[in-house]
Amino acid sequence: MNARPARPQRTHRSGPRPPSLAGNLWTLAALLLLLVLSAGSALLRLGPFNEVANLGIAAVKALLVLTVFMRLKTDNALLRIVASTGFAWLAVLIALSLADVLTRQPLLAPW
Amino acid sequence: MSTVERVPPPRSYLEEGYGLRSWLTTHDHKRIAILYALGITFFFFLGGLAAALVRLELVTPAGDLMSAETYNKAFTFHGVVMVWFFLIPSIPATLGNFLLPLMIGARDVAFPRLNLFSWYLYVGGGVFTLLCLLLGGVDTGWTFYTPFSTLFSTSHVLLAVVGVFIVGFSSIFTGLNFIVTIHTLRAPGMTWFRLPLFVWSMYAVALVMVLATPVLAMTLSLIALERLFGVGIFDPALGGDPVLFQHFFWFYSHPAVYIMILPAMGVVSELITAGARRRIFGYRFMVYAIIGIAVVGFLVWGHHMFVAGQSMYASIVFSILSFIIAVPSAIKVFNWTATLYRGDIGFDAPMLYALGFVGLFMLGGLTGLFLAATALDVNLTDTYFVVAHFHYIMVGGAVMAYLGGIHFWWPKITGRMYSEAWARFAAILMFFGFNLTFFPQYILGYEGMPRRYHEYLPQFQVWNVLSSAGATILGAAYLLPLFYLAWSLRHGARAGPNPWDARGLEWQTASPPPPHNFEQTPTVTEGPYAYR
Amino acid sequence: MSARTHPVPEQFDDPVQQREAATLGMWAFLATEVLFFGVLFAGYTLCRVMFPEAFAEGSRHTDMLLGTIETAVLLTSSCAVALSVREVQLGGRRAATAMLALTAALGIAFLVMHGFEYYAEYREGLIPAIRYTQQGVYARGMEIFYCLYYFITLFHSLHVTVGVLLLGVMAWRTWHRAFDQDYHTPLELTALYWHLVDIVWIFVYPLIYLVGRSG
Amino acid sequence: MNTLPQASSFAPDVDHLFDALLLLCGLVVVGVFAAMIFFCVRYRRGSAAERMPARAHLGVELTWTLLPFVLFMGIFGWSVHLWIRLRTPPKDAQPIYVVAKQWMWKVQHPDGAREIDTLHVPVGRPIRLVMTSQDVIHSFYVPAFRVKQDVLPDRYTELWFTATQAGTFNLFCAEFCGTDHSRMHGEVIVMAPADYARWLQAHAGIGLAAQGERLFRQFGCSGCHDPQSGVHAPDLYDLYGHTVPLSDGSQVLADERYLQDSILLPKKQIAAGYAPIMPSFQGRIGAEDVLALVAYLKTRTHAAEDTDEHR
Repeated sequence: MNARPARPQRTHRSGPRPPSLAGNLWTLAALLLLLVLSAGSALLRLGPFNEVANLGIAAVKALLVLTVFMRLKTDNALLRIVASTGFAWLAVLIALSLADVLTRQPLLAPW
Repeated sequence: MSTVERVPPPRSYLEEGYGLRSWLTTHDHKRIAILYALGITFFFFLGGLAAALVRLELVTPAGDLMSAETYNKAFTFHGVVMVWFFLIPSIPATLGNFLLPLMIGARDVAFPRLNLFSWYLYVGGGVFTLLCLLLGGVDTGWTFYTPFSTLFSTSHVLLAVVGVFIVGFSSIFTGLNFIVTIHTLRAPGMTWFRLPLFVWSMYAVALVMVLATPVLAMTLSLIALERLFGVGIFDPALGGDPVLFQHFFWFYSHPAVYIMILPAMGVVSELITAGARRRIFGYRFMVYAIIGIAVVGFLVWGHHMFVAGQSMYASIVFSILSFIIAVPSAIKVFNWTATLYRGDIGFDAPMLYALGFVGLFMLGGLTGLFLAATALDVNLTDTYFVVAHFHYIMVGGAVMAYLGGIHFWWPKITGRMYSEAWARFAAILMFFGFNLTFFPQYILGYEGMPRRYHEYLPQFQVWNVLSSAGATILGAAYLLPLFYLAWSLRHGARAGPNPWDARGLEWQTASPPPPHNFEQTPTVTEGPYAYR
Repeated sequence: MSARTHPVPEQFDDPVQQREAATLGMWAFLATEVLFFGVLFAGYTLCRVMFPEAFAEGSRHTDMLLGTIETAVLLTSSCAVALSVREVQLGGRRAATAMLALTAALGIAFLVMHGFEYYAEYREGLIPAIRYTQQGVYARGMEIFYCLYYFITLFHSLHVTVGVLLLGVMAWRTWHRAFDQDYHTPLELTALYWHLVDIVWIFVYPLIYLVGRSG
Repeated sequence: MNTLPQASSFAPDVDHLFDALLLLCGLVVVGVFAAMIFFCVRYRRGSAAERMPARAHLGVELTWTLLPFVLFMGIFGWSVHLWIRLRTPPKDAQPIYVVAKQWMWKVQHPDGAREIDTLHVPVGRPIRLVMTSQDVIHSFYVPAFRVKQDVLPDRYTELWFTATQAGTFNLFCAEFCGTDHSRMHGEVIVMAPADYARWLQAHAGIGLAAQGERLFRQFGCSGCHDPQSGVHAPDLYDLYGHTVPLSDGSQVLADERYLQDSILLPKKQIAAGYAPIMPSFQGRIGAEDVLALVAYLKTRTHAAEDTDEHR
C-alpha cells in the first residue's frame, strides 16, 4: 500500500440529512392526489388539453419523486445536473426526430 | 514481459503477479488496459483481414474472388468489428484506462471491479461476434438498416446484434467509471482547468458513451425482437417506419464517431506539446472545443439521412448544425498548428504520428463539409466519397493517434524503448499508404461509384487498383509495429521515468508505474504543459 | 461485516469521497436508464403522431382501473423505500427492514397485477405475434401500439423484478446490521434505482392507459 | 478531373457549389500545411530560430473561430438554396412511376409503357419520379444528373430532374439492399422529344386502366362488385369523384386515396348500408396492381366515358 490519504480524514454522517417523516408522507399524499386528478381529467373531454394535463401531471409527479424521495433538493448540485442531463438528451432525441416526422409531406400515387 | 533481473525500489504493476489468474482477476486499471490492448489488437487485425479481402475483390470490376454474399459478409464484418471492437474501445479503454488515473494523480479508477467487468463484457460481446462469423456471418452492413435486417436478411443478424449489444454495456460502464473518476479522484490542486487535454477528451467521450450507447442498445433490441416475432415499430407492413430506425441508429452512431475522434484529439494534444516542447496554444479554447464537439455532436445525426426520406425542412436543420460543429474542429487544427510556432520541434516517432494525424484529420474533416451541404450530399452520400471521408477521420485520424499514443507512452507502460528508426519508418509508410488507399476513393465517389458494391463498372477500375495497392502498403505498415514493439519488450533499452522530458503527472512516477501509481499522492500547483 | 468496520477501498481517501463517487456513478447510470427507456418513448411519440386514432383505440383496450391501482402501488412503494433509508439514517433497523420488505411486497403485487393484465390481453387477442385477433380499420396501428406497450411494460417489469431482488438483499443486510448511520450507500443506491423505476411508470401510465379515454 | 457528364439542369449548379467549396477547402489545406511545414523546418530542434514564448491571443482565437463560421454559413445558404430547388418539383413535371425490388428497377409510364432496368425520358422536360419499394430500402441514383433518393417500402418518395443532354447514363442502387445490390443497376436513356414520342408509341403496352380491368376480374373483385353479383356489395360504377355516405354518418370524397384505402384497408371506411365483409388485400396485391385497379375504377364513370380520356 502506498501513501494513504493526502487529505485530512473527513468524518460525518454520510449523505444529506433525511427529510422529515411528514415531508415524505405529504409527498405521497400529493402523488396519490395527482394520480386521481390525472385519471379524472382523462375522462373529461378536454381536446388537446387532455394530453397537456396528462403529461403535465406526470412531469409534476416525476419532479416530486426526484426532489423529495431521491433527495435532489438537498443533495449535491452535481447530481441535479446529471439527472437533468439524461432528460435533456432524451428531449433532443424526441424533438429532432419529431421535427422530421411532423414536417414530412406524404405523397400519393401519381394517378 | 519479464523484468525480473531489475530490482527497482517499488515493484512495478507488471511484477505484481505473473500467472494468468493474476491478470484475469486484476483490479488494477493498468493491467486492465493491457487486457483491452490485447483484445483490441486481435480484433484490429481480424477486421483488417476482412478489409484486405474486400480490397482484393475490388481489384477487378467483376466479382471473381468471392460470391456477392461472401463479399457482403466481409464488409459487414469489417465494419462491425472495426467500429465496436476496435475504434470505440481503442483509445479510451487502453490509453484512457492506463493514463487517466495517472494523469489526475489517482490511485485507480473509481470502480475498479466494474472496470474489470467492462473488459469481460467486451470479451463476451467479442465471443458472440466471432460465433456469428463462424456460423456464417451477417450481411446487413454495420448499420443494420431495417427492413433488410429485420425481415429480409437470412444471415445471423441476431448473433451480431447480441454481440454489439453486450459490448455496448462495456462502453457504458467504462464511460461511467471515467466520469466518476474525473469528478471525484483528482489529486489536490488538480483543478478542472489544470486537466491535461487528454483527460478532458476522456471526459467528453465518457459523456457521449453514457448518453448515446443506451439508445443503440435499445434500438438493437428492437431489431432483435422484430426479427424474432415479425412485428414491431419499424415494420412497414404495419405502417411502421424504417426511417425511425435510422433516426435512433444515428442518434448513437453519429456521436459514436466522436467517441472515436475526441480521444484521438486528446492524444494528439499531448503528443504535439511534448514534441514541440511548448504549451498548447489556446488551452481554454481547446477545452471548449472538446465539450462543444461532444454536445453538438448529438444534434447532427440527421445529416446521414438527407436522401433517406427525411423531410426537407429537417434536413436543413441538421445541415446547419453540421456546419456549426465544423467550427470547433477547425479551432483545434489551427491551435495545434499554432502550438508549433516558436517551438523546439523534435521528430520522434510519436510526433510524426501526431503531425500525420493533423494532416489526415484536416482532409477528412473538410470533406465532411461537402457532406454537410445538403445539395452536394445528394450526389455524394452512399458513394465512395463517404467511405473515404470517414476512413480519413477514423483510420487516418483515430488509428494514427492511437498508434502515436502507444509509441509515446510505450516506455511508461512497459519500461522499455522501441526502435526509433523502425517506428519513424512505420509512421511515414503509414501516412503514404493511407493516402494512396483512400484518396482515390474520394475521386471514385465523386465519379459516382456507390459503396458496398461487389462488382463495379470497368471505368472505375484504375482508382480501385490504386486503392488496393495502397491498402497493401498500409497493411504492411500496420504489421510493422507489432514486430518492433514486441521485440522491444525483451530487447529494448530500459526507459527512465520520463524519457521524453514531458510534463504530465504520469511522467513523475516510475516506468512502469508501481501498482498504486504514485509513491506519494502528488500535489498539483500549475496548469498542464508547463514547457514554455 | 459490520458497518462500523467497513473499509474504504484504497482508491478513495475517505468515506465521504467514496459516497460521492457511488452516488454520482448511480445517477450517471440512471441517466443511461432514462435514455434506455427514452428510445421506447421516442418511438411511441413518433408512431403516435403517425397513428393518433389507432393509439387512442389501443389505449381504450387497456385496463385503466388496474393501471391506476398499479400506479398507486408503485408510488406508495417509492415512499416506503425512501422512508427505509431515512430510518437507517436515524438508526431504526427494525423499521427500516419492515419498510424494505413492504416495498418489495408492493413490487411483487405490481408484477402480479400486471400478469393479470397480460392474461386478459391474451384472451382478448391483443398480443402481437402471439395472439392478435383484432380486425378493423385500426388493427394495424393498434398492433404497433401493442408492440410498444409490450416492449415498454416488459422492459419495465424486468426492472421491477431486478429491483425486488435488490430490495430483498438490502432488507436481509439491513436486518443483519450491515448498515448504520455512517455507512448505508448500497441501500441508498438501491432506493435511487427503485425511484427511477417508479418515475418511468409515472410516464407509462398516461401514455398507455389514458389516451382517448374521454372520446 | 471531372469526367462525369453534366446531363441535368442541376448538374452545373451542383458542380459550381462543389468547386467553390473545393477551392475554399484547398486554400485552408494549403495554408495549414504550409504553416506546419514552415514551423517544422524553422523551429526544428537545434535550429537557431528565436523562441521567445508566444502567448495565446484572444483576437487570434476569435478570428479563426468566427471567420470559418461566417464562411460555413455562406456555403450553407448557397447549398440550401439549391437543395430547396432539388426538392421542389415543378407543377407541370411529367410523373413516372418506379417500383424497386430486389434487385431490379421496374418503371411504369403513365400511358402504359413498362420497362425494367431502363428509364426512357425526353430531353428538356421536367420528369418527376414517384417511387416505392416492394421489399427493402433501395436508392435511385443517377450520377450524371446529380440526383439520388432512397426508395422506401410502403411509402412514396419522389425525385425530379430535367435532362439536358441526350445519351445513356448509369442508374445505380445506392442503398445496400442485399446480395445482388451491386447488380441492381440500369440505364437512363435520354432522347430527343421526337424520338421519345416514337419510342412511347412503339412501346405503349396496354394502358394501366386496361390492366386494371383485367386485374379486377383476376383478383375476384368482379365477383362481388358486379351489378349481377349475388353479394351485397357497392357497385363501383361512377364512384370516382363522387361523395360516398359512410356507415358512421359522415361522407367522404371518393378520390385516389379513398379507392386505394378501400382496397388495402376496406374496414377503414365502410359505405353506408353495406356490411364490412370485404377482405383486406394488404400484402396480397402488389403496389403496381393497386395503381392499375385505381386507374381502372377512375375510368368507370360517365364523365370519363364521355370524354374518352382513358385508353
